[in-house]
Amino acid sequence: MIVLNIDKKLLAADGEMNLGLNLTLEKGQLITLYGESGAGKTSTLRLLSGLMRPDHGKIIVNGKTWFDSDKKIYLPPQKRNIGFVFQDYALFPNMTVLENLEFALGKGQDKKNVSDLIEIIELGTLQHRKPETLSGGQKQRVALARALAERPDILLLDEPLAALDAKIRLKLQDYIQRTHREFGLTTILISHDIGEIIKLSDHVIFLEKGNIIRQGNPDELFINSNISGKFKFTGEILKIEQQEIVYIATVLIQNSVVKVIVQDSEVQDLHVGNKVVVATKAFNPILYKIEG
Amino acid sequence: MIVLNIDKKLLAADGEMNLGLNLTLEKGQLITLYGESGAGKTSTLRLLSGLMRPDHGKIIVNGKTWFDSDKKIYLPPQKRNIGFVFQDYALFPNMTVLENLEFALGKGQDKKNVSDLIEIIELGTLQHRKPETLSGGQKQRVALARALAERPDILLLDEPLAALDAKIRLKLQDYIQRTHREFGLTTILISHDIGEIIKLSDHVIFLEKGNIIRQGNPDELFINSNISGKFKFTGEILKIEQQEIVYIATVLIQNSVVKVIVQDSEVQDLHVGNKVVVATKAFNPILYKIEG
Amino acid sequence: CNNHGTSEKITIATAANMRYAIEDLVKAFTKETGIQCDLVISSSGTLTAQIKEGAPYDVFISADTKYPNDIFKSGLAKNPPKIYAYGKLVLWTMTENIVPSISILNDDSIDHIAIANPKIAPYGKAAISVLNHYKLLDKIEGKLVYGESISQTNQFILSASAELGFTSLSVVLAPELKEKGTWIELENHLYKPIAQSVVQIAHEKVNANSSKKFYDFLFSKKAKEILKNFGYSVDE
Amino acid sequence: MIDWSPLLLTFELAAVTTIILLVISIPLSAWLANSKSRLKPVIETLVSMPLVLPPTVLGFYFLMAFSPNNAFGEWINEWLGIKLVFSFPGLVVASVLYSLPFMVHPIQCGLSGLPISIKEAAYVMGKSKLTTLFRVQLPNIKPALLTGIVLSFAHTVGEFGVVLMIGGNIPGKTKVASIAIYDEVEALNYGTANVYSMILFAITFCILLAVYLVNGKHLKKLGR
Amino acid sequence: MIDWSPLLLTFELAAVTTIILLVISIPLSAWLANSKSRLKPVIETLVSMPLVLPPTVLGFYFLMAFSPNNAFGEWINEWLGIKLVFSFPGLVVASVLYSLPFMVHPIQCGLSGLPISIKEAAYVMGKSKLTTLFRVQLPNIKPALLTGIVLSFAHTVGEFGVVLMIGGNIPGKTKVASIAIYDEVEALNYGTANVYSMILFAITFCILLAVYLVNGKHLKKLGR
Ligand SMILES: Nc1ncnc2c1ncn2[C@@H]1O[C@H](COP(=O)(O)OP(=O)(O)OP(=O)(O)O)[C@@H](O)[C@H]1O
Ligand SMILES: Nc1ncnc2c1ncn2[C@@H]1O[C@H](COP(=O)(O)OP(=O)(O)OP(=O)(O)O)[C@@H](O)[C@H]1O
Ligand SMILES: [Mg+2]
Ligand SMILES: [Mg+2]
Repeated sequence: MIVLNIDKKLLAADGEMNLGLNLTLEKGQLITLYGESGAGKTSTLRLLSGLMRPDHGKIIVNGKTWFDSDKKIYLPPQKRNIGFVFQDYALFPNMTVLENLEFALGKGQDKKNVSDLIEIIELGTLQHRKPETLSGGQKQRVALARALAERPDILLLDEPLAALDAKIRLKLQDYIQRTHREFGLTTILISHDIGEIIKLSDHVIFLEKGNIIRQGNPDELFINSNISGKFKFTGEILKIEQQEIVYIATVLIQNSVVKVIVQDSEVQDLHVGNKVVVATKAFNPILYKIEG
Repeated sequence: MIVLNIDKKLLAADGEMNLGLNLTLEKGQLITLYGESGAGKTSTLRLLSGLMRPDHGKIIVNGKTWFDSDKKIYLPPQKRNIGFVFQDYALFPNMTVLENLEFALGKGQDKKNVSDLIEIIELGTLQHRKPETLSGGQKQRVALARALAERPDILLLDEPLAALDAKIRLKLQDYIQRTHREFGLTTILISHDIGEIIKLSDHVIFLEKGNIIRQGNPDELFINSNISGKFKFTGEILKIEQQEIVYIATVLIQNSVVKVIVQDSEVQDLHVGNKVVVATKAFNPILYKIEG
Repeated sequence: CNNHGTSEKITIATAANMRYAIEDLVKAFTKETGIQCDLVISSSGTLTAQIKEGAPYDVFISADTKYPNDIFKSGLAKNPPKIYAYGKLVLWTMTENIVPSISILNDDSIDHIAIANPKIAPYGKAAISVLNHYKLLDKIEGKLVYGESISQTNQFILSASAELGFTSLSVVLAPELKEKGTWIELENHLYKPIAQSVVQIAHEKVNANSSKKFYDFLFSKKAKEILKNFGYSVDE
Repeated sequence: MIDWSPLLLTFELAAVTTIILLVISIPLSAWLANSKSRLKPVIETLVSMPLVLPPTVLGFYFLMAFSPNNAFGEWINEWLGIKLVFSFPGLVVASVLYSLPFMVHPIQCGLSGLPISIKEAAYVMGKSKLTTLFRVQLPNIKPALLTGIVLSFAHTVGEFGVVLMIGGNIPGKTKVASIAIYDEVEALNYGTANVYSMILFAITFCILLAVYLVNGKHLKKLGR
Repeated sequence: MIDWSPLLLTFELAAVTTIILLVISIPLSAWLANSKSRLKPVIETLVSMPLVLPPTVLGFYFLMAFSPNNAFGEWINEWLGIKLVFSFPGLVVASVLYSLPFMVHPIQCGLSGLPISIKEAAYVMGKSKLTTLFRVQLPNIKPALLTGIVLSFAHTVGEFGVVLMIGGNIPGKTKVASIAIYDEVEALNYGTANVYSMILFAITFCILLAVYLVNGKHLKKLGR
């Protein structure tokens, strides 16, 4: 369990901003921080990892005090078993991809972890290249793998998938989810992608100007009504066309496009670009196997 | 009109990769480059802007030759009236936000552009700050505004919105679209977000391993090819149980679990872990809007 | 120095102006006694400072009397400084169409005249006396350039950066330089005699016996002959 | 009794030398930082070479080269009307050559450490290489510039061998503080030498400290 | 006719000095690059101060300090059994102090130019400050290290005033090449001086050129 109760003055867009966090995060959960640019998401991760020192308050992780301004306890980042994927990747330019990952291993950890990871992020043929010549997305994959290599208790991800294309993004989402579960990690993710958030997270925290304005499970927070029925997907409205008295909304879900009939009364509220949930009550699916 | 007909050897993941582009882009269009990480999208923008020199070929923009390996013509980047938003922002650390924008102005250009832009990207209160203290998203907004400040003919955007939250992202999409139209820009965008691509672009180019594998308008490419009037999703089989004469397959699609009845004849071919497509003919979906 | 198969060895600290004569002196000494010598050639000021901080030198041959005196006063010398030779001052030029003379110093064609720094080098002090005697100092002061030592003054003259310069007779008589340029000797009475003295250093490790031998050798007939060859005058 | 003119001359020499070095080193370093030429390592090496000769010997070679008896010295004298031996301009030229590596190497190192995209962003904006260098690249390598300036300045203040050789120790013209101090030490006037040293030390200390303080504040403002 | 021992001694001195300087400067520069202490500008300034005194005068002060007549010299002599005056160790100590700024400033400048996140990434991985410094930070500032090494090495090769004073010009022990050349020039043996200079020049040129070539290749491999 992570108990955060801290304050930190930041220099925000409009003068000083107080980042005030009072949070209890359950062990093993995948928590997402959501909020506008400049809300304090990155700063929250830095405070938790020890890279930024709170002005006052307490951080207690699994019963151990990491920070306590009263007792003058301040565990340095080295002592906090944390994996961190930085917004700017922060790969070590002097090391190849493989060396970056191997360097992250703790003492006595198995090098096999690393070769598994390299396979999973599909960078096998790049493993002896230096980060400088990699594309943005390749770099981001390396950064993610490196943070996982050290098998941390807590994984902090600062928009780890922002620069990735849909295919590799889905793959890495799966991988994050799998690692998160397999290793019993507590993961804190920063993401702007609502689909991704709903897919991955157990708990979402809304930050606004340094304050937590709402939190809860993603369904509660992002979907107005609680949807009954099992089958639901998040998507985005691409087009709304009027056809006689009804409207037809074209919705993008994953890579598929669905056309949904929308009533006149509902259409007022819907605009192109809106995120929506597509759900259904009656549904008779058929399976087709994918070859390959 | 932009005519690109060039070759460039790149050091790709699996040895050398030839980036071979043979393209004609219409003036005033908004073109999106789409493709996997490492496909050569960023390199294409660098070749067009003159930051990377093609091995051979031609680049002709609005009748003017920018590059011609036979005639040994190579217009330097300074002479190409281009706006570029870099993947790593490339803001000037020594200048404030305002100074970054003002520096981008050409000779005799109006400073009013700059104040308009600052308002639009909502960084008014940040304008006297240095880039170092801005959040990732704030930086990206500044980079976008800076590229627009110089009123280029061609605007190159290397994933300009990747780090933004949904709200500001929508706003900036609108702004890109508006500027693109108002100034008659030819815009080339790199994006991984299909919704964004469909919303913004007139023309999409699919790159794979340095080659153009498909191009056309986004509807053609993303919608028609995927849709067959049916609703279908890819998923993964989690479990197959026998119930009397039928089998029930539990399939994971995104985050949802669906139970599908499978016939005896079909089950031979299906195993746990198989990728499958779940489709249906009769489907009455309902839309729920997501707040956020 | 040369190899004579004996382990005895002394270190002789020598002022820059004695560098030509000392080599011949040491050769003759080693031939006579079999004692080898290491030479350390530097400015008198430097050598004095080093000796005071325990430099392993056995004999100090200075270009004047001031520095040996200082060492003696500090209790580092075995005996008071003793004059072994008097130096002579010459006016030297490398420029072909100049005939060195006192009168030419005031000529407009002469831009620079090199002298050793009168504050620290005896030959510089002597040169100033000569100029004062001819009442030239005020007129030509602007032309003077100062070498830190007699060696540096020589370099100003040899490179012809300074058209003329005052140096020691021992320099222009040195075998390497005999054919170079033209010079005149200045009359002895125009400056105070340049008395050069020597002291024997007293420190724990000193090679007392050998250094005494060298000290005595310096006043031998043989040594005086060598010194005379190099243009020094000696008490006889 | 302290003669202030050597001290004034020293700081004048150090300031002039540092400014000229900046002017020369900026284009040279920029070329070195960008170049992929085969000549680059050779030039990099040559820049450091004046350092490996003892200063007085280097000074002697300069003396030979600058002497009006010599083709080069004569040429300078006739065409520019500058006499380089035993004159302040000569001191400046010699000091510049001698301290060149202290300015060039740090600036080059700073420039090549900047992310390439920053330079590229300016080029794409239509800014010339020159504008980019002065408005974007140099302002972002202030610590490197500072290192170059401090090393060159301090080194010129303490320079002695070269200056002595080429300058001829003429009071008020080429007799800088380092020579004055040396003179006093040689003359065994340790007291006066100490006073000179202390003054030289104190003034330079204040100058450099001020530079570092301003620099420190500047960085703090940046939030570093 | 050439006596090689001064040349050998020179390169030995330059190599030993450079290595010791590296060992000292790395922690000092790392501290300076990180520190927000008020003392920082003072230390930065102090590091450069030995430069501002003429080398012979600095040598004179070292001579006084190291002399066994003095508390410090006596202490070193008694406790470590090292005699610093007129000995090779003394030359090394003096050269190290004198060339300190040429090593410290470039390394500090290189370290403070690295993006902070690289260091932070290593800390979060549980790597100590030391491991981070040696495995991550230093390997990424090779050009700065190179600048420091080249400047220190070349400067020590040419060093003369300090070495002459503290070393006493004892053949085979403290008579380095710079002094030997100086001697020959003083003796007006320009021929021999030229030969010595050429050899010193050529060897140093080759060493530095090799360093720059290796460095250039290395950078090319990185795709820069
Ligand atoms: N300077 C370079 N020289 C040689 N090869 C390079 C260079 N820069 C990048 N590459 C290689 O070219 C390929 C294409 O890179 P590019 O940056 O264009 O990819 P991208 O499509 O933008 O990918 P991403 O979506 O990950 O940013 C990659 O395999 C990369 O390693
Ligand atoms: N070192 C710092 N000192 C003071 N203020 C800072 C510092 N770093 C960032 N800030 C400010 O704190 C605020 C929050 O920044 P933070 O990086 O946490 O935002 P964010 O929520 O991650 O935004 P984004 O989505 O754009 O990355 C911003 O206004 C930023 O300017
Ligand atoms: Mg952030
Ligand atoms: Mg890219």
